Amino acid sequence: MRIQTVKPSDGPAVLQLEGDLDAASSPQLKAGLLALLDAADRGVVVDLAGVPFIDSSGLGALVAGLKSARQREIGFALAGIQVAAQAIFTITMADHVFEIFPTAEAASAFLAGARKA
Amino acid sequence: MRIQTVKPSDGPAVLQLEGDLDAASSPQLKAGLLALLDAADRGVVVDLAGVPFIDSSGLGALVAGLKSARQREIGFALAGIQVAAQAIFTITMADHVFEIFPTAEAASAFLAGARKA
Amino acid sequence: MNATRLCLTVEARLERVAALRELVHSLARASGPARVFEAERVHRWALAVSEAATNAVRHAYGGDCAGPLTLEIEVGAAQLVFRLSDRGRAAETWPPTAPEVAFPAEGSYGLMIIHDVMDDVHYERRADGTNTLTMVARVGAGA
Amino acid sequence: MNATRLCLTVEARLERVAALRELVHSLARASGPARVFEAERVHRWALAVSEAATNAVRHAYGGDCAGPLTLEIEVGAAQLVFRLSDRGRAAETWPPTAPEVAFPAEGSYGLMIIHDVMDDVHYERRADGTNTLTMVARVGAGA
Ligand SMILES: Nc1ncnc2c1ncn2[C@@H]1O[C@H](COP(=O)(O)OP(=O)(O)O)[C@@H](O)[C@H]1O
Ligand SMILES: Nc1ncnc2c1ncn2[C@@H]1O[C@H](COP(=O)(O)OP(=O)(O)O)[C@@H](O)[C@H]1O
Repeated sequence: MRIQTVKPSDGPAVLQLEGDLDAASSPQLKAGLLALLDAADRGVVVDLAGVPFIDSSGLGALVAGLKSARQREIGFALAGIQVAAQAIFTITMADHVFEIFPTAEAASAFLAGARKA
Repeated sequence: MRIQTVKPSDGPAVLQLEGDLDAASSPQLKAGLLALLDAADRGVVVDLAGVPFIDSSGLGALVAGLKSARQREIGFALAGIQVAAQAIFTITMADHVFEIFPTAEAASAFLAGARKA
Repeated sequence: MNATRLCLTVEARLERVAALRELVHSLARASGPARVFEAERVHRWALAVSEAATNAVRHAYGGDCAGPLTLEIEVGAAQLVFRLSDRGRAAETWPPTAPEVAFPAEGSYGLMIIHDVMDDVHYERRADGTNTLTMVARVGAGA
Repeated sequence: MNATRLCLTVEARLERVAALRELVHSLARASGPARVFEAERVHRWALAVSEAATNAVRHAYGGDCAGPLTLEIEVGAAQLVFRLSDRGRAAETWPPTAPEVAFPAEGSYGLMIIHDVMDDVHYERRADGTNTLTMVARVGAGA
């Protein structure tokens, strides 16, 4: 799993992931996500466009991020979930709990708007 | 296996192949090749850039083409052999028998030149 | 006749679980054009297999690279059988139905997913020290 | 420990041979980053396996889709073992060394290729009606 962070000065931080998100790689995501949330007061978008597979450990890491963001009262959204990686969200009904957008741009715009409103 | 023929008015005909060339697909290539050789007086280039695998049946079809071209005294060349498909040519030493070029353009230029010379 | 059968044995490590779920994706190519499986179903089978394999690494082998983990897939006309075998510790209990997990939890979705995806799930400890989780997915004869 | 083992059974048809040689390419992913095989060698193994499988379809089964064709691959520290089994007719003879083929012939390169690529080739007809061609490729412990 490769993780890259894009931090624009005027919007939410975007965490771009590439590779399968499973029990082997999710500890790395969780650590990266929690570290980023410590310093991202404009919110965090997790861009999953480069992730062809997500299992329950991967979902667990995303849930950890969501909980931390809620505690800190900052925005948290998912973007670009591939069709191949969707099953875990429907089975666990996590798709009803996360804010989910087709693209990172749409997610960023939403989080930026939510802050202003 | 998909086969497409490009027949420029002023140069050799180019047979573009896509897919594995094995015992399942080589009868189709052999038929296409022999039919084309009947009508291609400016020579024939077989473009293998889209072929990730060639086995001995595939080589057999190419040999049938070469033999027919020699009988008819027209040019015959192979182009764009992928690294993954090279083994069959080295093991059988067919790479010493065929005219082989990196690209279909180079092969066409060679056959056009050979006719003029 | 439809004899398609695949198997793969890997070292029981989290890094090898990807190879086991890849085997599920090889199904399509191995079974041929006469058996086209819906992509969404294949993704779900791969997910369930992946969860089961991760559980075997974590719980049967306790996270150590202590032995082999084997996936067998049998493609029948009416069902696919996924058999995952390890040689680690036996599970104390294996719930016959899916346990309820309240979202948002950070873990423990594995069994729920396996039961949700598969039509039949059966766990067996054999005398020779092999644990086998058999997961069955029913497919229409024309599916 | 290196327990990696793959197998695939398909219907013995020319159209399924591609799935068998694909299994050779799955080696890398299944064995993990500790075992990196040179791409050129993997291509050669896939070619030899493909030739052997085509022969089984054509000669053991006579071109009919009459039964199963199984490839097993065992990844050892010093060698890879490729075992191809059919339940068709037995081969009358199996040449222990590569026959010479004069290029340009249009066929009959199969056995030559198998012997050229593999370090050891062994054919066996068993009493239960199974024919097995065992092909061994030696690999350095560090290869
Ligand atoms: N292959 C297995 N061998 C032994 N115990 C298992 C196995 N799979 C699951 N279990 C038991 O069932 C429990 C629930 O598993 P699961 O739903 O996947 O969640 P998690 O693995 O996150 O605990 C595990 O905590 C473990 O005690
Ligand atoms: N699996 C097999 N079962 C029975 N006979 C075989 C088998 N493989 C090869 N043979 C015999 O060996 C001969 C040489 O095979 P090969 O070199 O692959 O060339 P080809 O298949 O083009 O004849 C075949 O013609 C066949 O008689």
